[in-house]
Amino acid sequence: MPRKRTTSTQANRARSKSTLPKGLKNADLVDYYSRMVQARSLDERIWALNRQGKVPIAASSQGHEATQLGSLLAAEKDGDCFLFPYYRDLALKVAAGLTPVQTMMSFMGKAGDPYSNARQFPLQGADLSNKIIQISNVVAAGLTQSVGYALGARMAGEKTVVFSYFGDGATSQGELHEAMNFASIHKLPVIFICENNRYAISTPQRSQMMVEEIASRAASYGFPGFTVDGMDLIQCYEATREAITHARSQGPVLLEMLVERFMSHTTDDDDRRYRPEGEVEKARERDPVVSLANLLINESILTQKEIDSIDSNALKATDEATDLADASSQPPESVLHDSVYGP
Amino acid sequence: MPRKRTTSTQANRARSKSTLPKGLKNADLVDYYSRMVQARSLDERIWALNRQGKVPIAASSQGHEATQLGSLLAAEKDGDCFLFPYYRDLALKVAAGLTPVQTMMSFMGKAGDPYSNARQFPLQGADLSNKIIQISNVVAAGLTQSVGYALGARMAGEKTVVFSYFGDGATSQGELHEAMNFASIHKLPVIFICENNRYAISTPQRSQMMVEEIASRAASYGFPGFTVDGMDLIQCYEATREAITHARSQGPVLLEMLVERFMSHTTDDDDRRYRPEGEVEKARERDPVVSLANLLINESILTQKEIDSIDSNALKATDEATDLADASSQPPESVLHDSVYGP
Amino acid sequence: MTVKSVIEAVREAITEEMRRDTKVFVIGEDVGVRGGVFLATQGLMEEFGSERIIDAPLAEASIMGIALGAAFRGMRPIPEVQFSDFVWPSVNQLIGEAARTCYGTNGAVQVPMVIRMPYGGGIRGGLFHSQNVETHFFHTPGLKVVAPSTPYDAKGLLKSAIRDNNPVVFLEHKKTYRLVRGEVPEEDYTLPIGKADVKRKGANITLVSYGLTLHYCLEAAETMAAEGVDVEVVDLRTLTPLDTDTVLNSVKKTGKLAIVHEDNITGGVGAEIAAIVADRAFEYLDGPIVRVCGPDVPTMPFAQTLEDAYMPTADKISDGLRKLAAY
Amino acid sequence: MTVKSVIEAVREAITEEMRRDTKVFVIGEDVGVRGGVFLATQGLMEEFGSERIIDAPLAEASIMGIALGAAFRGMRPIPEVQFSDFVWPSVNQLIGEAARTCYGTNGAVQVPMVIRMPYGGGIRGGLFHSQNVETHFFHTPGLKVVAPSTPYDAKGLLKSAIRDNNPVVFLEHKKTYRLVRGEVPEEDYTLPIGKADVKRKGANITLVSYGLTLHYCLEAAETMAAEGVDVEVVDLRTLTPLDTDTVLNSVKKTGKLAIVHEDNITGGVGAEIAAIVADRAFEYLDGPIVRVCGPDVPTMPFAQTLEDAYMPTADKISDGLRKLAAY
Ligand SMILES: Cc1ncc(C[n+]2csc(CCOP(=O)(O)OP(=O)(O)O)c2C)c(N)n1
Ligand SMILES: Cc1ncc(C[n+]2csc(CCOP(=O)(O)OP(=O)(O)O)c2C)c(N)n1
Ligand SMILES: [Mg+2]
Ligand SMILES: [Mg+2]
Repeated sequence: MPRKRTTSTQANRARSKSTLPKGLKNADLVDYYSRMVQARSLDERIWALNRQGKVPIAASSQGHEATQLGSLLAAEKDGDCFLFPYYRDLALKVAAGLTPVQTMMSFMGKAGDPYSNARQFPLQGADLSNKIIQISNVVAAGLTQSVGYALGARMAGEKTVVFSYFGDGATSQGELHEAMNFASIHKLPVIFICENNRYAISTPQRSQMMVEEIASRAASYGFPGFTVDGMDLIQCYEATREAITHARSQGPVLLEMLVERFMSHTTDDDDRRYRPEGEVEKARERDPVVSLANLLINESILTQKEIDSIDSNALKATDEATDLADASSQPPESVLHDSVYGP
Repeated sequence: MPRKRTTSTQANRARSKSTLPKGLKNADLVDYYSRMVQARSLDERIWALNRQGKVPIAASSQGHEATQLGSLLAAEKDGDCFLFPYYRDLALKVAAGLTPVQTMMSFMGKAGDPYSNARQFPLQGADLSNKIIQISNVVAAGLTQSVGYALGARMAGEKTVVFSYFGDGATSQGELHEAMNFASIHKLPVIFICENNRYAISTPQRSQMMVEEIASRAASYGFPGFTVDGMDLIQCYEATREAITHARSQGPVLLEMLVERFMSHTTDDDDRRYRPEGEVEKARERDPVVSLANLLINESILTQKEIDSIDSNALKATDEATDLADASSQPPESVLHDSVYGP
Repeated sequence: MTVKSVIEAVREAITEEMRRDTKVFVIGEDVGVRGGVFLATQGLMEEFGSERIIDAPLAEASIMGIALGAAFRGMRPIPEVQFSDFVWPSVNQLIGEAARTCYGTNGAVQVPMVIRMPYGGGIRGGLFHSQNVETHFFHTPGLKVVAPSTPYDAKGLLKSAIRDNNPVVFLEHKKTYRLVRGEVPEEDYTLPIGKADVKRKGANITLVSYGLTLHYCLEAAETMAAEGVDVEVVDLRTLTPLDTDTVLNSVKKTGKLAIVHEDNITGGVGAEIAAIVADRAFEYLDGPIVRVCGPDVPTMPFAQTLEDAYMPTADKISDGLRKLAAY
Repeated sequence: MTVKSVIEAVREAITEEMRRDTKVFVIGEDVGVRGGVFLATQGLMEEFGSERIIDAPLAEASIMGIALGAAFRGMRPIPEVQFSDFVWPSVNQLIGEAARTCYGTNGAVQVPMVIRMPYGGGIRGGLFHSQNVETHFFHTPGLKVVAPSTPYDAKGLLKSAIRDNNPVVFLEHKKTYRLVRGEVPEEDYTLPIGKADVKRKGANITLVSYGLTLHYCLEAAETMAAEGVDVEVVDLRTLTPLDTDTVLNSVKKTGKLAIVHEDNITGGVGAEIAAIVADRAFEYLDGPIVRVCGPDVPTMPFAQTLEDAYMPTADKISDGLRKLAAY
């Protein structure tokens, strides 16, 4: 575990010429940069498609990518982790293996959406091939389920570590308390990952709780909590990697990842109603995509040209996926009655 | 507030020749001894009546009396407090003004039960003349309501402090988290009083949480929490008095009162299934009724003879109340449909 | 009179009642600075301040429980559930506690509280932003349940609900918010809770509905009129208390009954209406009781095709009426 | 065969299924050392250990959510809700999530989970230990709902429920636990979920019920037999899927229908049965559809007088049948 808490100001420091943390290779960073750019490109396009009336609703992960991909990277390195994301985890879901076409099908509500076959809001349901379950976008509803999944896996004799993602607003729900309490009593291998962007739609963190650090609440359950710079992929990776080790041997960990929400809450929202002017612009100075690109260049892992080529490949994939999804058909009426019950 | 936490072992010390805390008079102790004895006497009789088939169900407050009456004493001294008890607060409700006859009517399900006119389990509903509301015995359901009551009182321009009582098991409910969180955000004058008897029916505290001190959880909400010897009336009084001052000026306080459950969970339970032998006997060595009697004698406030006379008066009142309630009638069928809705 | 939308009518009702009575206050998620996600409380924070328009933490159980507790103290809270789909964490306070408060205290404690809930589908909300939840409250003695279909009814009924001393679940169909417009008087008026409204007179078939689908019923009635079938359309407006007299009188006149709602058919409000009529107007019935309702699949899929397949439309209603007319 | 009580039948079913399949486990409050407050799990901790008989913290939402999550991982959890009255804090997980899991994942994730709930009144439980909650689950597509009335049915249906791949709400009427006894085979057997059982054949009136009141119906049928009216008693046993065929066939034979349940009448299961019959067996009906059900007051007062006044008794049922017979 990170031994000391990292405050958000400290975390903003430029990372330069540092050696990569244990287990991380340059190739990983390149790989994850590609995934991050792909997710960002899809995310941006989805908003544009919403304005064109082709995507009914979207929640953006822009600004949260380092947290989502940093933790995913640790999960992939580990090889036996299972993810319970929430509705803002677009980048996580894409990076975990959802193809651009699948992503676009899900957002456009087309047949073949792997999450729910277009029964649900985009990217809700399950993507078992990528070890993801997210039944609903009811805030905090996945938390106890993720704990139960960890319990079930342990009963089955496995060592799976479960990642449970949620926002700062979700911390107000009673179910969070119950999930953390149960996980701690049974020392279940669950990593609670709070993507703290300081807003729940329009409601700021200070209207949601009286503590500054959400991580401090882990003490109520007798397990460790850490605050991490969620805009820094490598820090997120490191913290999660150590959390995995802890989780497997000693039980739950709470990681509070400090992130920034670059976009309005969803495509239905207009954050100018409630966010101070300039706040988003300022936040964008720490854009995780740009930071990672800078790191790759500063560390001489990639050239600007290589970066550009990754970026344009992503854009191309997004273009193609958009066209394919747009041309594909909606689920037929006949499936309305399918799978209300299992066999 | 008590500046240092009192552990249960410290608290067991004999109190002798000490000066009484501020605001407390000898007469208060005599008065409260009488009330405590009355409650105990009723409580014991009710269990006997259950075995005779005259009381369908009862939860006993035996062992919790010092907590319930100590906090009530502080409330009465203050004069502007409102109580949200839970189902184990028999002594609190009796001491707050319920007459022995009313108590017996409630337990026997007779017309005229002031709490619910025998619609509910004994002592559930409301006793507004004694500033008590307890809508149900659903564990933890009263917590958010008590916070809302404090909010409403503040909106009405009043300075009422609300006491919200619950058990250690209730701390596992999500609503507890939500109630405390809201109270802290709005700095509402609520005193959360946890009567920690270390059991929720058969489930011990260690299966309910991973922290030793429930009071420590107040930190999650940024307000103070204290662990108090709940078997010591004067300590409970003092802690509550200071909590009232704090609540009115700064917002919520959590008081964890360490108590002992002398009886089985309810008349339906048999604690020999799950409690270690001798545990209850040991706990009874610290009987709050005996302790208070000893204090009154040690401090030369009352003679043994006077104590005896209080005790026998209580017994007489219990006898009379039992006969009266037993002879009184049940509510007529015709009231079944009344008050489903208010006017 | 001015033509207004349902959301405007709702906002006006809240605003006017808050001016009239300082005990009235709003509590919910994002109701303050943002004015609610549907803007039902837009501008209210400015007028009434953050003490009376309370941006609550994201925790429905506490929103409901705290509103309830404030009601115990004589306040008149209007908790907002952001979408009806999110009411579940709070139903222990609503179905369990609020509904039983008056009865369980033998009338000593009243609960003057209006629980506002945007509900229903047809807005591409998918399974978790489209739910019809009315039946659960309809089946809970101690709650009143109101589900208006027009701006006029919404305003008049919401005002009555706020003045009522009981917990009233006030259901606002999301799709009607901006779609349905109508005349709303400037002056203060209320409508009685518990009175249905015959929105169209007719002689051949009684068609009962509420909320969004009421409008589809009116459309279907027009279609049927063109085919020579005269349909009487009853808008329940209030589910509890249910205005059985209006329904029974209409069926006694027409001899035929069809019921429409978006909620799942099995165990829905329509079942109760059918049961009442099959008991108390049995002699008058000239045909089977027809229900055109949401199918028994979780409300309501996201894809346009599936949402359409789910929704009782004017066409589906007309089909039902046609069969009944031919009976 | 041995004569057993309902609670014994329940305990046997759990025990046998836990022996058969190591994926089955129990989670709930006081289910372990104490063996449950009704002793449904007595002795199981000793046999299966605290890993499979989990004494959960006092928090229903987490009990349900954790069971659900374990089901996602292929386990077959049996969460116990100590009294059905305490299910409310958990319904976001049950009505909101579990019921929609299969549909919302397009069948990818199954929920093999049995939610056991002691329910119902007649045991001096007062408003918060007597509730009938079946209608809420009956009205939720994606859930199955079972409500047996006898030890034989309880055991066979509970075994089927545990082997089912869907969330099954298994309702055990508290008053039947020790009161109702009957023969239960020693050998392994299951009963099909979704099949009603004609508990008494008869020609004049169809009487439909489930759970405790089924026994009152049988009593009433005897009374009526003495008066020359031959009543057929249908025990639904399963509420979802509802065996409409058995009900319709019986009504087509008798021409008259009465429905009995303890739950509040308005919007109860009886309403749906009435609605189905009024639609699909309209031509066969020779009289109004009668319901003898709990009145619309919060279930169920504590005083003996009021509890009796609430409960549909054999006498009240006979009264209803008498009127219907005379129609
Ligand atoms: C139980 C529930 N209540 C309300 C909502 C509506 N809602 C959706 S997201 C959201 C805010 C969540 O904020 P946070 O947890 O901080 O996550 P973020 O969107 O900031 O990532 C709200 C209120 C919901 N989906 N579920
Ligand atoms: C929501 C809910 N779940 C379960 C119960 C059943 N029940 C009644 S009391 C109790 C234990 C409560 O323990 P605790 O809070 O420690 O209070 P104590 O009885 O020890 O004073 C339980 C499980 C209930 N009343 N409400
Ligand atoms: Mg947030
Ligand atoms: Mg306890």
